Amino acid sequence: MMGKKDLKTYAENTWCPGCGNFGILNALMASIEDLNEEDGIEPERFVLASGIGCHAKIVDYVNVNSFYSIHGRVAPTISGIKLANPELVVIGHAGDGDAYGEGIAHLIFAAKRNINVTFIVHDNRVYGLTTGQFTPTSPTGFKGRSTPKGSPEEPFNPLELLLSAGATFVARGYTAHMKRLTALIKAAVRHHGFSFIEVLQPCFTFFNTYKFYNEQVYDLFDKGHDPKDLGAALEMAREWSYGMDGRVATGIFYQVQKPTYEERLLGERIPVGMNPGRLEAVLKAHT
Amino acid sequence: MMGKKDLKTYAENTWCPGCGNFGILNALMASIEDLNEEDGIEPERFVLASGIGCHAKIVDYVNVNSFYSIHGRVAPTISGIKLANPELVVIGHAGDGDAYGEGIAHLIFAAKRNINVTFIVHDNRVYGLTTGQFTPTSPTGFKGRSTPKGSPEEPFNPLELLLSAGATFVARGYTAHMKRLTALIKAAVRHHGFSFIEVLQPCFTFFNTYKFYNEQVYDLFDKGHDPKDLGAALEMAREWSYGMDGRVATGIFYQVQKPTYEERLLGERIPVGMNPGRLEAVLKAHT
Amino acid sequence: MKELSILMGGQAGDGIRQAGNTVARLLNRLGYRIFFYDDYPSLIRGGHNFSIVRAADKKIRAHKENVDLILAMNQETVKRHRWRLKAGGEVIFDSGKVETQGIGLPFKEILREHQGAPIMRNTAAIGALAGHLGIDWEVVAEVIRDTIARSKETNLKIARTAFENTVDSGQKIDRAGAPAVPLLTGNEAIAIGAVKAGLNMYIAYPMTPASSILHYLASHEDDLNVVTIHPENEIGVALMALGAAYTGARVMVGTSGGGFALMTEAVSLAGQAEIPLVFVECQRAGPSTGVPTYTMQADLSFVLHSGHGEFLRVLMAPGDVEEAFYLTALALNLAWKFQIPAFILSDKHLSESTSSFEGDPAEIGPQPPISWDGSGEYKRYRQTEDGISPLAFPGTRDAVVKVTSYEHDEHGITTEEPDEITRMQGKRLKKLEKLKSELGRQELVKVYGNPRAERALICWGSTKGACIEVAEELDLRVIQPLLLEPFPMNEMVKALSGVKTLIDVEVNATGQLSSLLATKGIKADRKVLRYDGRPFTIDSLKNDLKEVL
Amino acid sequence: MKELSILMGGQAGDGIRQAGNTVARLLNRLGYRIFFYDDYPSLIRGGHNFSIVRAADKKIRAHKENVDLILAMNQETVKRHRWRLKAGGEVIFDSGKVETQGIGLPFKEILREHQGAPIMRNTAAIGALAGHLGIDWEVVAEVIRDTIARSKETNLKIARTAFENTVDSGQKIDRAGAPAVPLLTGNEAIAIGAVKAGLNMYIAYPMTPASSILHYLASHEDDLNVVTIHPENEIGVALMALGAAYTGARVMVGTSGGGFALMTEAVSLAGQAEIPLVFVECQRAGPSTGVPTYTMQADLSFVLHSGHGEFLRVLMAPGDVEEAFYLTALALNLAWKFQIPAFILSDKHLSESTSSFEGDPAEIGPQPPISWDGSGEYKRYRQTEDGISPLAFPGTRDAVVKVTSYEHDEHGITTEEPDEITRMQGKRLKKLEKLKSELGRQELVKVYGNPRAERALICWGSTKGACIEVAEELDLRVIQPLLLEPFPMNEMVKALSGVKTLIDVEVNATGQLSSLLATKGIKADRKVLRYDGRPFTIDSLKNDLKEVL
Ligand SMILES: Cc1ncc(C[n+]2csc(CCOP(=O)(O)OP(=O)(O)O)c2C)c(N)n1
Ligand SMILES: Cc1ncc(C[n+]2csc(CCOP(=O)(O)OP(=O)(O)O)c2C)c(N)n1
Ligand code: SF4
Ligand code: SF4
Ligand SMILES: [Mg+2]
Ligand SMILES: [Mg+2]
Repeated sequence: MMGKKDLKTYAENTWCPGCGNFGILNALMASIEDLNEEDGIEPERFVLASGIGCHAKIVDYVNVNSFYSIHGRVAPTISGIKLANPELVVIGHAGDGDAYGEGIAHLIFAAKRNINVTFIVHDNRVYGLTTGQFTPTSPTGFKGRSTPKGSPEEPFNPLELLLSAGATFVARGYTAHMKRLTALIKAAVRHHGFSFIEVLQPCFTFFNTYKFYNEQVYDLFDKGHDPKDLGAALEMAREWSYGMDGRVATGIFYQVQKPTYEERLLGERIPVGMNPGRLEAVLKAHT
Repeated sequence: MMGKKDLKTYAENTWCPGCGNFGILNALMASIEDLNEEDGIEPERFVLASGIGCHAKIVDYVNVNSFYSIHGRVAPTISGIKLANPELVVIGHAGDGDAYGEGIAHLIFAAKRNINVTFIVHDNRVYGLTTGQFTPTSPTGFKGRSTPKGSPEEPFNPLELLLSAGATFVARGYTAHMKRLTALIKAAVRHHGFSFIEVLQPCFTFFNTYKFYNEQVYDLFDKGHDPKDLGAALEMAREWSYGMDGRVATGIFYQVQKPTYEERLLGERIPVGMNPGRLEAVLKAHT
Repeated sequence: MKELSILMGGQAGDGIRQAGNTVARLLNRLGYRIFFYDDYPSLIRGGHNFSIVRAADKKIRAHKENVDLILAMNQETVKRHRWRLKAGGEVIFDSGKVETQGIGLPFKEILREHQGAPIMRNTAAIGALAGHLGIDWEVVAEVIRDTIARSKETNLKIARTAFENTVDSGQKIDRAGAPAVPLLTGNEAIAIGAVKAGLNMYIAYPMTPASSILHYLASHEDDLNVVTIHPENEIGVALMALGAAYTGARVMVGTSGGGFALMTEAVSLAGQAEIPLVFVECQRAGPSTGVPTYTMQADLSFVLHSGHGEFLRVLMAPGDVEEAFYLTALALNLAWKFQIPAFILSDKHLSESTSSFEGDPAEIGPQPPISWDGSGEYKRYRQTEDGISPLAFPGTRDAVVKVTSYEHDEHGITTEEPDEITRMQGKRLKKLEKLKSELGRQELVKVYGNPRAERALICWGSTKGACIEVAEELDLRVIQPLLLEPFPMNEMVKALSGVKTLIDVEVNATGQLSSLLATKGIKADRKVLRYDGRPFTIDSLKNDLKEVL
Repeated sequence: MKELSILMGGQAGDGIRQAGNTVARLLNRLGYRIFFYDDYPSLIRGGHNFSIVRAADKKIRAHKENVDLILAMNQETVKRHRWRLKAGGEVIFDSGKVETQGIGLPFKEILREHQGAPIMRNTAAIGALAGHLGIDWEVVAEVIRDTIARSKETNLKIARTAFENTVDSGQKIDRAGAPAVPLLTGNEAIAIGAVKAGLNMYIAYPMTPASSILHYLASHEDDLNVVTIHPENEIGVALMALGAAYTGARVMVGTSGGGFALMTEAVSLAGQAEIPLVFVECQRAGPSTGVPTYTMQADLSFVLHSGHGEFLRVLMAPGDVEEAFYLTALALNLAWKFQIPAFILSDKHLSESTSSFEGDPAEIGPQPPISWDGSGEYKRYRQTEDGISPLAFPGTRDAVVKVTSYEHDEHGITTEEPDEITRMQGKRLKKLEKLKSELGRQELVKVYGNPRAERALICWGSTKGACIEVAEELDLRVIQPLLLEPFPMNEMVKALSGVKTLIDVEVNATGQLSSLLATKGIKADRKVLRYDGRPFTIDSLKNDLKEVL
């Protein structure tokens, strides 16, 4: 049995006071505890990975296996981990700059392949660690340090993109709703396939969105949304287009069961346990 | 006035006999001629760019300005050209490996920004020049040289992705329907914003899809599709999911008017014509 | 030399850099020359930041470990830095937060009195500092007005109260007499150097310590007539830049090692297609993410050899703000004249430290490239005697401008013929001759200290700062190549003449300059290397040199 | 030396490579040693392809310009290659397509007779060739059965008809006596070398001339127990590979220069995080897209210095199929033992040419890395005497395995403290000592030709092939470093002993090996360079050497 104490490292937490990341950290630790207790997943089977940015520090704070990767590359990193050993439970943490800017190609392909990992985006809609530039989900006109006159781009909607790319589990959480976020993470890990959670994570310092979310966020579950309905999922996703107005739905937008990438690619094989093949016959055929 | 003769270079054409690329080349040259004649676009204002692959050879064959770029990078190449001089008419040619594999990030962002260029994908659903591997639009189970046991991935639907990314002009053409393809290219160039044309381009050698398309392709125009209706566009896009069955719509799926990226970013400025700024006042503020 | 060092310390979010900047400006207005080092970890709030402002009555390019004054915004500052205090030095501190000996003022109360925001604690500190140093209030008020953008009046009141409540130490700081000059970071100098050479577009994806070039140019777009773009990633940056340069815009891109890695494919494309582009690489402590807000000079070999295949390039390594300015302008002009990629290698220490800028921008301007004269058929890759094919841009009547990543003929059409391949590779490499003679007119290797000393330090980039002062003290020679590719062999031989002992000083773990020198047959006798993310200070270098001299 | 060269030429799509392969097998079964060069442009149908199969009664690694026989599938082949024909040589041709002197057969009619597909024209050519050389039909039939996958019987009939219709030249080719050995391309040798050293996964994005490693392993997944993956791009490749290696899978990736450029950020990550990974870089003619199906050795400097920051690496350059096999296996074992990135530098000429493989795979196996013994607290980056921290993988009980791109402490938690930075960089670089002593047990520099000759050719990679035979003829020494980093200084000094004139032979425009040698104080007296995309042949090298000897 794991306790919260075992799950913490000695690393000093350097997020700003009030940062939304604390909510994700707490929800993650609670999820790991529960998954250990309820599903019997041994501590050593958890592997976290992260990109670079404020969000990414999370792996330093949690005392389980981790790969602190590079900016934008969470998806291939966790894909490699999962494919080498499909028995591991792999959770990726990425920023919005990380996942939607630098790394969007990989994210789309992870979804397309339906690889059985969980991908959590800490979407503060700003580059935090590099001190406040606009990202793909910042609202048009966002005045960041690279766009002091306001961003000249409309945000895209990551939920729509991920749904189009073929993701089989698409959800949105909010850091201030810790319990619900924990439930989402657990559902994502339990989902057999690629699970995507976009977490609304206010950046206290560069883009304080608490007030807006506190007023506008509601839960799809309360609305009786059917996550098996792709059309409804798309409609709900499109309800809010990442501006600074309108209602913002959270919860599981879409969930469907499909064969996973590792099943299709590996079948029964587990690469870390494979023995070298035998050359004799192959070489013979070359004479 | 330009003639077909002026538009041809001396480069020897090295596409395979029967290759769908010939249809695109002919439609492109016809479009340039027409745009010159009908819209008065001077020959020197056309700029083509391409990635790497069979498709990319097209720039060697057309006697206008061109940038034969690198694999996957057509979108940023044409973006740079357009932003440096918005008076140019810029057309990008990419392969499906090129645009949807290596370069998908750039393509999504070009659409998101609504930069006023035309992007034509020669989608043969295979890597032609590297001798036949599966691409993001190959059907599941495609037996290519990197997947002799069949591709373990489902294709994604580029039209859906591009619509999600915010493209303002989304169309599909077929190389065997030259006249319609020419009309699409002209409409795309005339569209004020990012125009995306996915062209079904059979690869005679590695993935001969002529028979399938000849039987299944139909035109949205004939169906009375309203390209202003995003919902209908998505529905039509989803009608065919890049397998080897079902009806395949061509024509303009979606078209809408929005401010372009260069309008928002540059305003009246034309970078190639700008004079160096004056330092005095700026330096004074540093004392 | 009359000099003064002041350390400010506090948490991230306390505005330590901003405070340092204000102090630097104060001393600048008093006629001092400034070097201002900023030390901060990779976090946004909390942790420990400090700045050291050093001022002197002559040009300086480095800081010292010891300081005359400490402005402590928190206890941590005293704990970490008290050892630095020289005899007779003082700590000025927020008595509400810090317990120590020295000059304590109740910053919180002062702020409350004037309804100031918490960040204005450092305005109080500056007021106190000015009072302690006996600086005229007018100077203080003027600097505060000029540097603080918001709530000027509140800040002035806070500074005034602190100023008046601090006893003049009697060690009144004199005016040093020289006129105030602009204070620039290395990155600002790079930015304005490029602007002076005709920069039209700056394209970059944020990455410490290069981001401030983007921020600076973005916030001065209209003053400086530059378009700035922040695209989706570094590959997009480099390819957009090449597209724009092909079209005729003068473009520069900037990043650090990890971002530059993603541009190396484009570097090779620039080489093959002969498209002019300036890459600024601001080094930080690696490998990989490494220690992102700290300094290192460990990307020299990487940048020097970046890109597959063989092509011409220019690589320059400025060591101070004047060089950052001139060399960036030169890089842009050379890139365009020779249609090649050019590289400016900076590092966190140069890019983010602030110095008095004594260059003369009026000297510099954009040099026109060699352009098509409009006669005959246009061939983008025309074979010419010196290898330079005249440029034309899309939109030019009667010119069809075709560039390509493939090997090609004169028109830019793909070729696979062996003779054409040899000829075209020959054409591109041939430009070296003219490039060398063009470069011959520039100062490529600098010599400082005692130019006749038999013991010489050799260094590159920001490390020159500490080297020069140490050399002056220890009667050494300092040799600093500004150009690293093509290597300025003649100038280097001249600079080395009479040297018996050559000591390589670098902020990296292997001595990359000495490896480069070795390819030229020049052997460093000893290496003094530092690779803990910190630059050499004058003291630390002197100390390290003890062991090898 | 008994030898025979045969050229096959035709269009892309004519199956020229396949025909060459069958001819090579025929001669292999007759006991000859083979070198088989394949020349093709970057297109799928049309153009001009040709293959030269050279067979001899001793090991050979290069081809010659002149040939004994030409199999011409089209007129172009005769036009381009007739000059190559030695006195007494013959052209065997499709009389329906080609007009020339020699042995013409109506391939079309033969195909029609047996209802063969157009591609089977080359089966007819092979039958004719065998008839001409008086090869026993049984051997021909066996080879056709073994090499042609589809429609075996039709092919046999076609070959038989052509065989019988060709007059035996009387110059019957003798059996050379040696037993047949496997014929491998360099890429196949790389693939099986890795497999022998325990490869679990091969991850790659297609790129000529590396793609055939992917194709080969993908088509042998089940025989060789390897998982192959073709991801979205090269960045994805490298990061997936690092994720998998962290998890305990032995992984290799492969690409060419432009794709490798995209992996350089990951190279640096491997260095910082100490993750073992083998990168195969198959060079082609650059810069940029260049001449993608032709050869060059111009990425040495790039790969050697790839990745920002400083870290240990191993770089090896095999020059023939045996070396490709052994060095790849060694690279994988070393990468795992030392937890570092290792590089295999090949080129189109090695990767895609086919040779008789005379290595002994039984000698090679996977060497276990240094692993955690399960006692005490697991620290991924434990400080040890030799710098190697024992490995554990996720899924190991009681081990928390944390790797990171940041500078870090022993547990893998981020650090920014100067002392820890120095210690950790020291730890990583310290591994060099043990690596060197481990490497000391291998053959790192080869010497061929006359080992006492005062005139020596120095070369690397596939260029050795031509060098060796030329040296044997001209009484020269040949020196070939297999390892380029860490540089095998002692072995090189030994190999150079007594050399008065050192001639650098490379397939590039600047002489990158000679630059590397210069950093070690070794100066090449002359350079013989070729950079038209073609490898040196024995004749072309001899010719070029005339000017410098
Ligand atoms: C290749 C590369 N480019 C740029 C950077 C610099 N960088 C570090 S973090 C970051 C942005 C992080 O933004 P986001 O992913 O949204 O994370 P946040 O800090 O907001 O959590 C950037 C651009 C980098 N480390 N690597
Ligand atoms: C960075 C990089 N990776 C790989 C390649 C090799 N390559 C050349 S063309 C190509 C695939 C082309 O496929 P596609 O874009 O579909 O074009 P097609 O040939 O089918 O028209 C690849 C992978 C390359 N040139 N550059
Ligand atoms: S900058 Fe924003 S995202 Fe980063 S730690 Fe601070 S509040 Fe959190
Ligand atoms: S390989 Fe396919 S795409 Fe390429 S030229 Fe041939 S038919 Fe066309
Ligand atoms: Mg963010
Ligand atoms: Mg394709």
